[in-house]
Amino acid sequence: MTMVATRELTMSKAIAEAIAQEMERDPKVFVMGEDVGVYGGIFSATGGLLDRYGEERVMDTPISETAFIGAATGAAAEGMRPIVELMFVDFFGVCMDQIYNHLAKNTYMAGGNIRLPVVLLTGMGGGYNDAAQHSQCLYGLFAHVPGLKIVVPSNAYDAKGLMTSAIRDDNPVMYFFHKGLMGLGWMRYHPRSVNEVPGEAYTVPFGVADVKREGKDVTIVSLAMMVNRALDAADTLAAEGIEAEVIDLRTLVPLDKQTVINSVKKTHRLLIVDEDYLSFGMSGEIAAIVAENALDYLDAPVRRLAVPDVPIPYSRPLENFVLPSADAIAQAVRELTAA
Amino acid sequence: MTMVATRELTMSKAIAEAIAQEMERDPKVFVMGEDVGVYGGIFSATGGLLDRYGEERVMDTPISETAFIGAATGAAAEGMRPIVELMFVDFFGVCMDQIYNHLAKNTYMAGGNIRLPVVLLTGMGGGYNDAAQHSQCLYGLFAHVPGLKIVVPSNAYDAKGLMTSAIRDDNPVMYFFHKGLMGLGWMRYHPRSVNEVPGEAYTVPFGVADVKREGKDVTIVSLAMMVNRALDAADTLAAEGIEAEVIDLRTLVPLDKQTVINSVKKTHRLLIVDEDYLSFGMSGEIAAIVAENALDYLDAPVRRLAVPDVPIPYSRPLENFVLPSADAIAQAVRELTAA
Amino acid sequence: MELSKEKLLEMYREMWTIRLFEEALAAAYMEGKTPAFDIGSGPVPGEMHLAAGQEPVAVGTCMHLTENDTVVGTHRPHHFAIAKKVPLNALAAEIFGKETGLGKGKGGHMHLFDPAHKFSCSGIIGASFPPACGAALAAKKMGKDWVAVAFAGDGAANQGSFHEALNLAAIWNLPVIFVIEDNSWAISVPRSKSTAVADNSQRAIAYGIPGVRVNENDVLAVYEVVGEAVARARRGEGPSLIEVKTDRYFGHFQGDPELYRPENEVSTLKGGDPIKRLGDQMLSQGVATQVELDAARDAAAKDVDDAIAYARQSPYPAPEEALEHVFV
Amino acid sequence: MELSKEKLLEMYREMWTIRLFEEALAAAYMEGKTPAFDIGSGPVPGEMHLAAGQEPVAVGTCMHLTENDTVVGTHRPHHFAIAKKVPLNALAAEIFGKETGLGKGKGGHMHLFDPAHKFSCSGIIGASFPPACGAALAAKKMGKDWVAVAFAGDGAANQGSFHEALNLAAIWNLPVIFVIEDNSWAISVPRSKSTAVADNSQRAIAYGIPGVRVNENDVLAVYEVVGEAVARARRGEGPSLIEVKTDRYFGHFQGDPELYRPENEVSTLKGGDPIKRLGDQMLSQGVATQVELDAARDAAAKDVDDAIAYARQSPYPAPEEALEHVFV
Ligand SMILES: Cc1ncc(C[n+]2csc(CCOP(=O)(O)OP(=O)(O)O)c2C)c(N)n1
Ligand SMILES: Cc1ncc(C[n+]2csc(CCOP(=O)(O)OP(=O)(O)O)c2C)c(N)n1
Ligand SMILES: [Mg+2]
Ligand SMILES: [Mg+2]
Repeated sequence: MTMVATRELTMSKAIAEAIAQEMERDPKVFVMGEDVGVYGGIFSATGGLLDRYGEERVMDTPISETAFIGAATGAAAEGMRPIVELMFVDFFGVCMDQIYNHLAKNTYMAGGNIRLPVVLLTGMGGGYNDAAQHSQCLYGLFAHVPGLKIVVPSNAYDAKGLMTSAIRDDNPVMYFFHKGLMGLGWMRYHPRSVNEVPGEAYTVPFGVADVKREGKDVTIVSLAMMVNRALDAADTLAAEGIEAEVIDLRTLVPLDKQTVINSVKKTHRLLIVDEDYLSFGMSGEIAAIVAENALDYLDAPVRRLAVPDVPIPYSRPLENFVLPSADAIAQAVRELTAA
Repeated sequence: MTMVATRELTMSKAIAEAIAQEMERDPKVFVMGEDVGVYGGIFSATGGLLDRYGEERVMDTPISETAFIGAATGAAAEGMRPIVELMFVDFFGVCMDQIYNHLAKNTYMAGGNIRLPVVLLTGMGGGYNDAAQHSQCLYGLFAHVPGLKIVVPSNAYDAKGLMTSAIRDDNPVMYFFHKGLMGLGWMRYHPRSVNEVPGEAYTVPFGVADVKREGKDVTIVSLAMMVNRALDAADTLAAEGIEAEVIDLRTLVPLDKQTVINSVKKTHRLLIVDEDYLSFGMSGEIAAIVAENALDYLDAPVRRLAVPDVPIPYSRPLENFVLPSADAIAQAVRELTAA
Repeated sequence: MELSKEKLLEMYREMWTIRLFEEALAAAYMEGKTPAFDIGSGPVPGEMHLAAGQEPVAVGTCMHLTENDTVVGTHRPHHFAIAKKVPLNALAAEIFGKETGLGKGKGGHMHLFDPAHKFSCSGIIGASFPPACGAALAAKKMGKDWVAVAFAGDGAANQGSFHEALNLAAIWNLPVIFVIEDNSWAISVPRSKSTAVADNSQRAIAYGIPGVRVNENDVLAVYEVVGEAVARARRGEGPSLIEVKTDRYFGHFQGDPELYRPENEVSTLKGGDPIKRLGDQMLSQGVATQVELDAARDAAAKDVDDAIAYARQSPYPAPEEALEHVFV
Repeated sequence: MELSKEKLLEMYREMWTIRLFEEALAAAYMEGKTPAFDIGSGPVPGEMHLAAGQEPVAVGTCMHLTENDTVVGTHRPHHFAIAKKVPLNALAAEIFGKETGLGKGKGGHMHLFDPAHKFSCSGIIGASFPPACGAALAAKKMGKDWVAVAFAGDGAANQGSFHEALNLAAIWNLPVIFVIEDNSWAISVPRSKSTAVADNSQRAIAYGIPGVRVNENDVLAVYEVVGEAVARARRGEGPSLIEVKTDRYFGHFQGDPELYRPENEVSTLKGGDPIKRLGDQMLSQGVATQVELDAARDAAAKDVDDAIAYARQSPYPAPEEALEHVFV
């Protein structure tokens, strides 16, 4: 592989590049999933890999998620390093047992005696009217059950470095990409997802949040698409004299609590923005961590903005109503700083 | 059915009685699941029903959870009222798609045009060394995804009344029973789970928490087994002069936020006790609700006691270490009230 | 099986309704998506799976059904919905995300629910099998001779739900017919790379039930084979598995670049178009005149035009309606 | 297939090891559970699924395997583990929840992992099929002639995972053998009420692979049939499905009241005990003497006694170890 200098990449290209570089480096790495071959992945996460590595290492599968995700676990136990794609995270229900009762738990149940280096790659997110079974995030659900590292990048640079870390990790890693951040030619994407990506392989460590923007007035904690919308909101707010600090958690497991706590100790106000369902998920967890660790620093009640516990509706006005927008984020911050 | 006076019942008998009374009342009610017939349910939730109602209405199934839970949805859409048992909630991974993408969402996706009166009955909980795949609670995960009412009783009286409500509800209800509260002849059970149960049918409404014990010093919020352990701890603490208020949420969806908020406004201290995994679950949600709605009333950081994000280990000392005990609850309260 | 002229004309017309509906949607779908294609733009956003070319399996099957029978469709559901007599206006309106749609705009193209006509579908592959068993179970419990049909793609026959549902239906002797539409593709994966048997109907042996493959994209052939299965089910003799060969004219979804597809595949397939085939048969057998065929087609075209117009004119739901209907 | 005296004696001995191990556990399990039975009490708590009577399927299969071959077992896993040569001491210690156990006490009886002997299992029905495909896939990718065996109960053959895995194995031509142990029960549900075919090996037709049923609980019959399947897999000719009739002597789990079971079923089954059967065959064919058979049994008994003693004497893990090993 020729090393190229840093250039702007879309998130899908960054992910595919990380996979290609690790496939080059380690013959044990291979890719399985529906339409990952000729099609290059429905969201282009595996674009170009088939041409380069052939059908032996880039395998299209039947629509049998339980079988092929379970097979990834079995192959990993033998020393392989599978990357397996679950096309949409919304489909987890047909294969959750192999994910959470086996891939996630086997290492623990074996007393640490086996390693399962599997990357479970999956698409998430709404905003393009794909309705209730193709628009969810669900990372909160996977972060709830022990044994999976949970990665949720917001931009191409992080996406590549986190993917490299994921492939090199000896543990199961579930890697969520937001479809609306992939930079696809056929789906509007958030421009902040495209950024400078080094040509050579590099890692972004797990469990280290990124303070995307510093600010003194309020802390906004988020992930993926909502990080970018929070940054948009922060621009608007800055013009109004409100300085928001925007934290991109990047990984939910491990979770960088300290960066959140430190920020709240500085800003005294917390807004959590989540494209996942509101209740019993990520937003609650972050609020709880702050209520445990920085309660006395809070000058106003914690605020949460998330999907209001309804399935994602199809129709545009309905979907727009339930997904947090930059405007809604800005408005929540205004209310929070006024409190 | 002859009406009998109030008497002490175990939770399993109370559940089976509620089901029997509703089967009597409504010929559309029927029961499906593995070993629900001759065996009467592995945890006796359907004990005696086969004898009374026959194989047409109490149906043993193959080990095909996707098929028979999906069939419950299909039958409900035609006007039947199935009660379907998923033997252990831990097995949800083999059938989650039919539960959360269909049973839970179809009503919404249909714009409210269909009713799916299904009760999904399931066993949960640890404490008897059944290890990582047979000991989980997981109600937090189901409460996270919209479209399922989530019921988690702590005692026989509530169990019967909540089951009656569940069967009469026109929406999908997921009904969790803790195995260690069922009063089985072969598994130690918490004595508080056995209480007085009226002979006639009655309902306990959803979304109404029960203040099991009033107290002024600290609020303990919990569910199922942990309610009973919290009450044990409260007895111990009372002898030390600490008055704990113990709240049994009873249902997670709908959630009685107000009772929690009111209690914290009174006691100024909050401990959440959860037999589910700590992070991204029930304990976080309750903490968040309080941080949103009663922040200024808190005199000490919120505390959470839950399974510390590890799979449930098999060996007794390990399992005892991860499940909150009455002692651990009492100790957490002591620390909290000292803070 | 003897078919009256009326039935034949009805089939012909319905196939046209489906074809024209899909073509109208294909056009509407592109509105707002040029010059730059964005899946989320235009009057019909989101994924769009069209069934042009696959009319026979839907029409030949549903012609045997009454409004008491249940149909569960797939992610590619319009042909099934139309054949099951779901009102075209409410169907179109739902696909346009309108208040007047089947699900008030909440469901969208993959999630169509019409309880009055006992039609539903799902975007999850393989998800049709279990609820169809449930509908059949309900019919049995209620002592009715109603049947249920689960449609599924050839790709879906490799999902675990297929196996579980067929076994359950067989062991409980349920009045359900499983109909696999084999268009030889699952997105970009050809059937030969995903399915270990050449003929899915052979899988019936694994459940001790009848299995038949209809090897041509012909509505009359489908009608005949399904007729036996439906009659069997109504007589209380249990489930059947049927596979029907059919042809996907469009991409997997609209916007699919189809780089995986042999160049002339679609044009070759279109050479054996099933609507023309039925029309030609009716003409050659003297069952109908060209004028009658044209009238049927025109009626279909009018229905489709009306439905699309209705959908366009209908109002969007109010944003806050998003919060309603999680529960009834 | 010709079997040497040594192999036959090894089989005989292993079947005894399994039988005695299960009987020893049945006894240990009851310690601390009388007079009042409490599943969580005593040195061996939790559910306990024993495989006495089911020795032939495990021993007849694993006799063909080397330490490079993979076995994935079930919730009733001891016979498979023993036949796959998982060390008895660490196996017993895990079941007793001890630090010296295979999983340091974390896994327990349903979750036994021995990477050195390539053995694992799961408490989830049907969960063995997919990972066995993965092991076979890995062998293929590494260019080895290693095979993988997925064991499963007859009840498991109605899980979706069965279907998906067999199709995947067939389409990818994986060196994997699926072995169904048909003990005619899934807890209280008789096979006749759960499985739509009398012979699960017929389901092989649905995947175009060989399917054979061994109709007696006989280790030599199993050995012969599995031998062909293993040889086939090693030659790169792909997967096979085998069903073996076998007998469950104990309840589904210890403590099962077995009210569903015909009164004399177990005593009748025991009349055809497979260990005695093999012993009698060896005697009548003059392959071994009673003294040699007794010595094999005694050696097995000693191994079991030692293992149970080892398990009892081993220390429990420290409570805080519960927090370790979620990740490596
Ligand atoms: C469980 C699940 N896995 C994957 C998908 C993504 N997906 C949508 S359509 C499709 C192909 C379906 O093929 P087939 O069943 O043959 O139907 P066709 O599209 O050919 O009509 C796939 C893989 C899904 N919707 N659900
Ligand atoms: C997915 C799943 N469903 C249900 C169970 C509960 N369960 C444990 S063993 C068993 C019966 C299994 O029968 P079979 O596969 O024939 O094995 P056997 O017990 O007869 O050895 C059941 C239903 C489970 N463990 N996993
Ligand atoms: Mg297809
Ligand atoms: Mg069995």
